[in-house]
Amino acid sequence: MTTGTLRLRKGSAVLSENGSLLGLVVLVVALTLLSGDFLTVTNLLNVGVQAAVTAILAFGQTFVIITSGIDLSVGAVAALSAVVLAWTATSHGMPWPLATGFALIVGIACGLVNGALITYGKLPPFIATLAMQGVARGLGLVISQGSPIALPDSVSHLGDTIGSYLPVPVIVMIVMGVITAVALNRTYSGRAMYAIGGNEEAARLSGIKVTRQKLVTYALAGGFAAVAGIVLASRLASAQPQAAAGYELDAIAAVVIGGASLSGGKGKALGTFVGALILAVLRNGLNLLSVSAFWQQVVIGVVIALAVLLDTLRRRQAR
Amino acid sequence: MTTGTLRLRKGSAVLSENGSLLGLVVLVVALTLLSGDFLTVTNLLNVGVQAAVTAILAFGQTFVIITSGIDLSVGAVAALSAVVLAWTATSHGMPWPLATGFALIVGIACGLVNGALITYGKLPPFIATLAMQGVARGLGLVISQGSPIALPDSVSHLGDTIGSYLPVPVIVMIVMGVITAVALNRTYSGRAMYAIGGNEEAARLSGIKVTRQKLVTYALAGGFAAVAGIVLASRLASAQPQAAAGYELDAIAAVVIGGASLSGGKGKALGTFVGALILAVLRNGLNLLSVSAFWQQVVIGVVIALAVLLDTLRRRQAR
Amino acid sequence: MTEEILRVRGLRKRFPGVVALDGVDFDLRPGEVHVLLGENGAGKSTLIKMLSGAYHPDEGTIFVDGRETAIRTAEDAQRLGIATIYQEFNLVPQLTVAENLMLGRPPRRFGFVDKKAMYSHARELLDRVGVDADPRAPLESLGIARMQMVEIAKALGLRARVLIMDEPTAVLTTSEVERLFEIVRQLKRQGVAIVFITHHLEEIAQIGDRVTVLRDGASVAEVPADTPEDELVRLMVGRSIEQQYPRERSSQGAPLLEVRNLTRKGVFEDVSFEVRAGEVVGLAGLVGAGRTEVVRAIFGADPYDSGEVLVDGRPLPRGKVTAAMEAGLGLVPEDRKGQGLVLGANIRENLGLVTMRHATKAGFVDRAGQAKAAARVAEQLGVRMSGLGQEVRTLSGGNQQKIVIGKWLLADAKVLILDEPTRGIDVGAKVEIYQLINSLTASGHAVLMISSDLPEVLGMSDRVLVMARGRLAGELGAAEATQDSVMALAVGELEETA
Amino acid sequence: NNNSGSSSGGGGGDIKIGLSVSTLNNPYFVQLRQGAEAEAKKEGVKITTTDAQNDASQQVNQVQNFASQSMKAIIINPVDSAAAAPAVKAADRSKIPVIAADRGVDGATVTQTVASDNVAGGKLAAQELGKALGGKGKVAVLQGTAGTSAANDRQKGFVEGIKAFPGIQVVAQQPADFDRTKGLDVMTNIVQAHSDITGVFAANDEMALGAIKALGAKAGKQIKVVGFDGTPDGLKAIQAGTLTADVAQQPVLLGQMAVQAAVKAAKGDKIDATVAVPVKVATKDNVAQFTNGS
Ligand SMILES: Nc1ncnc2c1ncn2[C@@H]1O[C@H](COP(=O)(O)OP(=O)(O)OP(=O)(O)O)[C@@H](O)[C@H]1O
Ligand SMILES: Nc1ncnc2c1ncn2[C@@H]1O[C@H](COP(=O)(O)OP(=O)(O)OP(=O)(O)O)[C@@H](O)[C@H]1O
Ligand SMILES: [Mg+2]
Ligand SMILES: [Mg+2]
Repeated sequence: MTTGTLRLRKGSAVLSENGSLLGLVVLVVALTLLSGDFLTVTNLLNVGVQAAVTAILAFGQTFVIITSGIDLSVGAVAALSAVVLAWTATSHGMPWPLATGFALIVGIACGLVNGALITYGKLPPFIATLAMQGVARGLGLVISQGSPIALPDSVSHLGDTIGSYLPVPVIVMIVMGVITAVALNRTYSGRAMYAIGGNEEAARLSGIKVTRQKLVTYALAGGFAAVAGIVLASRLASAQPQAAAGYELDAIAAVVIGGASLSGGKGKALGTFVGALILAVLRNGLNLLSVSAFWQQVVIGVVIALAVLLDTLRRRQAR
Repeated sequence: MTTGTLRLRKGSAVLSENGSLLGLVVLVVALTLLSGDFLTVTNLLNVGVQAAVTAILAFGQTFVIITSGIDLSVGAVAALSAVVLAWTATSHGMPWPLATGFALIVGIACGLVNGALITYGKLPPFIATLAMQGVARGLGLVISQGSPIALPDSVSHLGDTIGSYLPVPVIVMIVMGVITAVALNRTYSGRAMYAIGGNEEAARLSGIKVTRQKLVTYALAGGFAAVAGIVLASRLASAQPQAAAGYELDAIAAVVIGGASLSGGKGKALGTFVGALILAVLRNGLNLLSVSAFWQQVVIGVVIALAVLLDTLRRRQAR
Repeated sequence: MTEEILRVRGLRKRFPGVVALDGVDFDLRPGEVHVLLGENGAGKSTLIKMLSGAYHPDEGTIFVDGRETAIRTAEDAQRLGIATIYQEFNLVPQLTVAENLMLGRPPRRFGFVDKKAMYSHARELLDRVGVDADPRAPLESLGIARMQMVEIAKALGLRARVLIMDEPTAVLTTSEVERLFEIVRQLKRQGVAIVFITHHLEEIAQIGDRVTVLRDGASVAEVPADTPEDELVRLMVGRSIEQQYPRERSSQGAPLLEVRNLTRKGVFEDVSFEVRAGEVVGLAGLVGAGRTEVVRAIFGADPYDSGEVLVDGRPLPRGKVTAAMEAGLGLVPEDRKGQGLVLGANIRENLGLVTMRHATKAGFVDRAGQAKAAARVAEQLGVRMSGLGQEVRTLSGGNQQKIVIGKWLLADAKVLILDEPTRGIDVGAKVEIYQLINSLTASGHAVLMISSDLPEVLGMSDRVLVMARGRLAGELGAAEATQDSVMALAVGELEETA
Repeated sequence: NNNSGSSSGGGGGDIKIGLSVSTLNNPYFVQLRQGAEAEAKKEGVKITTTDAQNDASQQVNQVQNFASQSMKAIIINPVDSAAAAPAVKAADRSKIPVIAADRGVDGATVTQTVASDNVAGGKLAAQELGKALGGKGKVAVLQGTAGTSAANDRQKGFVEGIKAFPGIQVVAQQPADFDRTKGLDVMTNIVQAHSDITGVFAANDEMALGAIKALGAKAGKQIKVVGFDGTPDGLKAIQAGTLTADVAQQPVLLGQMAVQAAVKAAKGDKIDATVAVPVKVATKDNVAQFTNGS
């Protein structure tokens, strides 16, 4: 076997293991042909930046979905964390590293409450996190009095670009993605999440502390949401209580497009990343192609369905 | 055993079988104590009318969730059906029964497309119906050019009240609820849905035509969404392309609060009805109590969690 | 000779990585019981799944009543009069027993499901197989054995011409097996053709007429059912097995597991016993006697109301699996699909599940070590697989069972509790497992074994505890324990209270 | 692509303009878009409209994408004034002129702001309602989506304006999310608790129309309703007498003026930093002039 075919094999293995990578490739090729503005360095960086927040939320969501849960609160928690950051840093004059840490803690705390409601309270994840969505969104509004709070410059640099080709949001996204991949593949908790999502009873009888691992899972989702919120706010240089509304659906969609199943036990960081990129490329492309606003939603719907369809068709042929 | 205790037993059986009925009772008692305006005939009728659209959507969603699916498109399909109704009845001068029938067909067709994507296309329900959400919402906007279309009077009577105590939306809601209950309990398709949601492979190997039954399921959800859309539009006497945005989450929440599980095989019409009532009562009560805008979301979140928690606690004690 | 009702020629079926069937011939006549015999993974279940419309053959033909027929769906099979009892139950846990019995074909009146008729028909079916379950109870409230009886009753309800039974006796105790055989004989008289799969060789002579032996996906022999067991084993495994129960007694030490007055109201009461180092204790009893419930409580999987569990003299907290594991307990559960395996994960992951925590350094799992350990155990148990990366879902039933046992072998538990450990495992592999039990006790560990396979309990235990109706009915030393003495205890109390 | 900023005078040539609308979830902005697109057609320039769906960060993305497409000018209708700044800065870096429409941009300079003032509009609404009620009575307020700048500003203006009428008491303020259905439900509920209200201020026409539906025959008679935006449906309600007054923002005009400014800026012409689109109050007396206008 030559190294060429070996590489080819590896390539197709990567393709087949990561959800809709093929869909993404087709999408990128199509957009390159359709719009001269698409395949430029600046535009691709833009896509990266535009994918960042969804991708970070989706990485956190990946943990949850692997355990066969769902977290509807991530968008609201992101907004709340950002508001807390801006509020403590401006109104209370906290130095920014402290304020950032505080915002992270708020995110993690929200996640822990989700986890506690689900494990100790035996609430279905859908209900527990829907309730948290309301609570976090409401608290964000209460704290900010409904108005955006400007971020101190020190923090908003997080939204900047280092040099001319290193946007900080993209760096953060990649770091969070690597953390997710390593956590899922290599750590005890990560492997435990797959086992719990695959068969919770078998996991429990194998000595996995299901309650504790679920708390970890939701805390991670909350923490990732806080990071996403901070990135979002720093991009806008202001913390918006209504930011990231509905992003939970995008995040879940990214995870599922990436090959995870809502019934648990399946999912990968790379797949989620591909899912988030598909969404971002799609939105970017529709803007570049000047598709009319009303038709955009139709096109997004059709393309998402096609991208995933491509994946299932490929799988069926592979048999 | 006296008939008294027998009745008591029956009562508690009804309580225990129907999700968060206890939560609803507690909520009603609390609101009656807190606000003198709550427990009046007119207000209760208002609550009924306000619950109607969510409840009808949720009834349709119940079928889907029982088969362990999810339908994120119901809100958008409701809006599309309403727009189609208004558009054909006004711009094209169709007589209203025909236009209504046409709107229903559009809803059912959307459902069938969902079903086909899920069964033949093997898309996860989350993705298929998310795609349909975009498509239906977009088509509604395209048809209406983004502006509301006034409904002819003949149709908008559907939103009226017959006499002084019979609001048509409530009647429609009850009829749809009864249809749901009978369909789920007594028809072949209904029982097949439980079997598919509980163990799809077993259902298939027992000779149930899983593909056909899933098509029926999503078609029902689409048809119910169309009915909900028509009721909604007739209440407003106008079809809004952006109406019912986000109602799918309310509908799913109502079903889950009502005791169904997103992993399938469980769910009841009465439970769903209770779930929808809890949401409507809660929103009504917050308005009556003049809770501030910022705090409303917090309160809604907390109360939903508590209502379902009450149910799980009761169940645990019952053991 | 009667006309063949079913004829199979040259059937082939390939899965990614394995050839499950490699040219199988098989035929079936009305009124006969045709036994399918073969090692785990030989292709028995795959063969019958192609007769029931669950799988489609890649090559080969199926003749029904002499005519070439394609069986594409379960419905096709039903129409042809073929009913199947699958090895892995095909039941819906959330639905009632009655609905499961009539899954996909509920009685209807005026187009609506007639629940009254459904319950009364369900009652009849349950009575026929002798199960006292409430037709209105949710299926998930039944134990694994009663689920098996429901699965049997469900197939009987189809009034088929061909009844396929894939290891129906794997989880049944002697009395239920007797009942089942009674029904089978009755069906035979009515001319029903029966395909019967079992790993209990003694059942073959009792009930069978002909035996087809499968090896590596091919039919290697067709012999009469009264062929001696040794010969059957040789045909199936390719070698003969000297000793079916190779128990080597080891010297007994201090008590490792002590159970005192364990009670859970309405389930089991006042259960006390101990298991010593180097000892194999068998736990026998009828289905529903409460054996599984007791060991689950001991292991912390379920709560209990009163009593005490001590390991190595130290009491265990109630309802904490991890504490029980730390103390040195291990449990191989009876329901491999529901409690033992993560079906969507691969063999390596499943084998490593129990030991993963101790093999974690700084939060990171030692994946290379896990693979090495898993490979060793898989080899030891002779798991038939395409590689450690194969999804457990796609393993044959017996091989899945080996994985459940294997993950606990890796854990090196001081007291290993085995609940129906050899369910669905072929004779050759059983002996391997018994050897492993021997080496465990030889190194000072202890084993508590529940089994509904009485010869196995008698052959492997140093001491037999018998449970009846949630109580310990008695204890028998290896010398006094016989089929009759055990059954007397198991049934005795039943008759007293009745 | 080498004629950037060159050609001046005459028709639009191949000028491309990007328009990012805060949301098309609201007829008001749909009209703004219509005005803009009609004007673009008239001037012979290409215009691309995107819908930010009330999401500030999506809007930033869209403006970035406009920059990638080398638009000659960008019109932004900010979701939020503060959050639009980074987007505007990004466009600045690419030397693309930005016109802010309907709302200003805080924290960055735009070439021109074409706006009608929401705070002033809120005040105007309070005045109209005060007048209609003769300076006394109990009123209810239907607020927009909590946390959006339109909701905040209109609320602020209204609260300030109503202070001028000490006889008027605000008895209920509830959010109805700029949505007609919610307006209907929330108004129904408010009337249950406060059956004695005589006035309603709804922060947009959609909610006002929902409220009118809830009030039934009382609307415009026992209970005066004041709306905001001046959408076609709102103006129809004025004609019907159910809506007492409507703070009309003339979105079509606003869209037209924004495009005119954008075209001028693209050609390199000097333009004013701010242009105010007059906010007018539509009542039964003058409604005809609005309906003819659009
Ligand atoms: N869906 C599948 N995908 C891949 N391989 C499969 C699948 N189903 C069965 N196999 C493989 O086919 C072979 C035959 O399996 P089968 O279940 O027929 O064995 P069996 O004779 O019934 O064994 P047992 O006695 O353990 O039940 C096994 O190697 C198994 O791993
Ligand atoms: N489930 C598991 N997950 C991860 N690592 C495991 C698992 N089980 C065992 N290991 C690792 O495998 C290594 C070898 O374990 P094993 O029980 O085979 O001991 P050993 O006799 O030293 O093995 P070997 O002879 O293969 O070196 C252990 O050091 C442990 O880190
Ligand atoms: Mg088998
Ligand atoms: Mg048992």
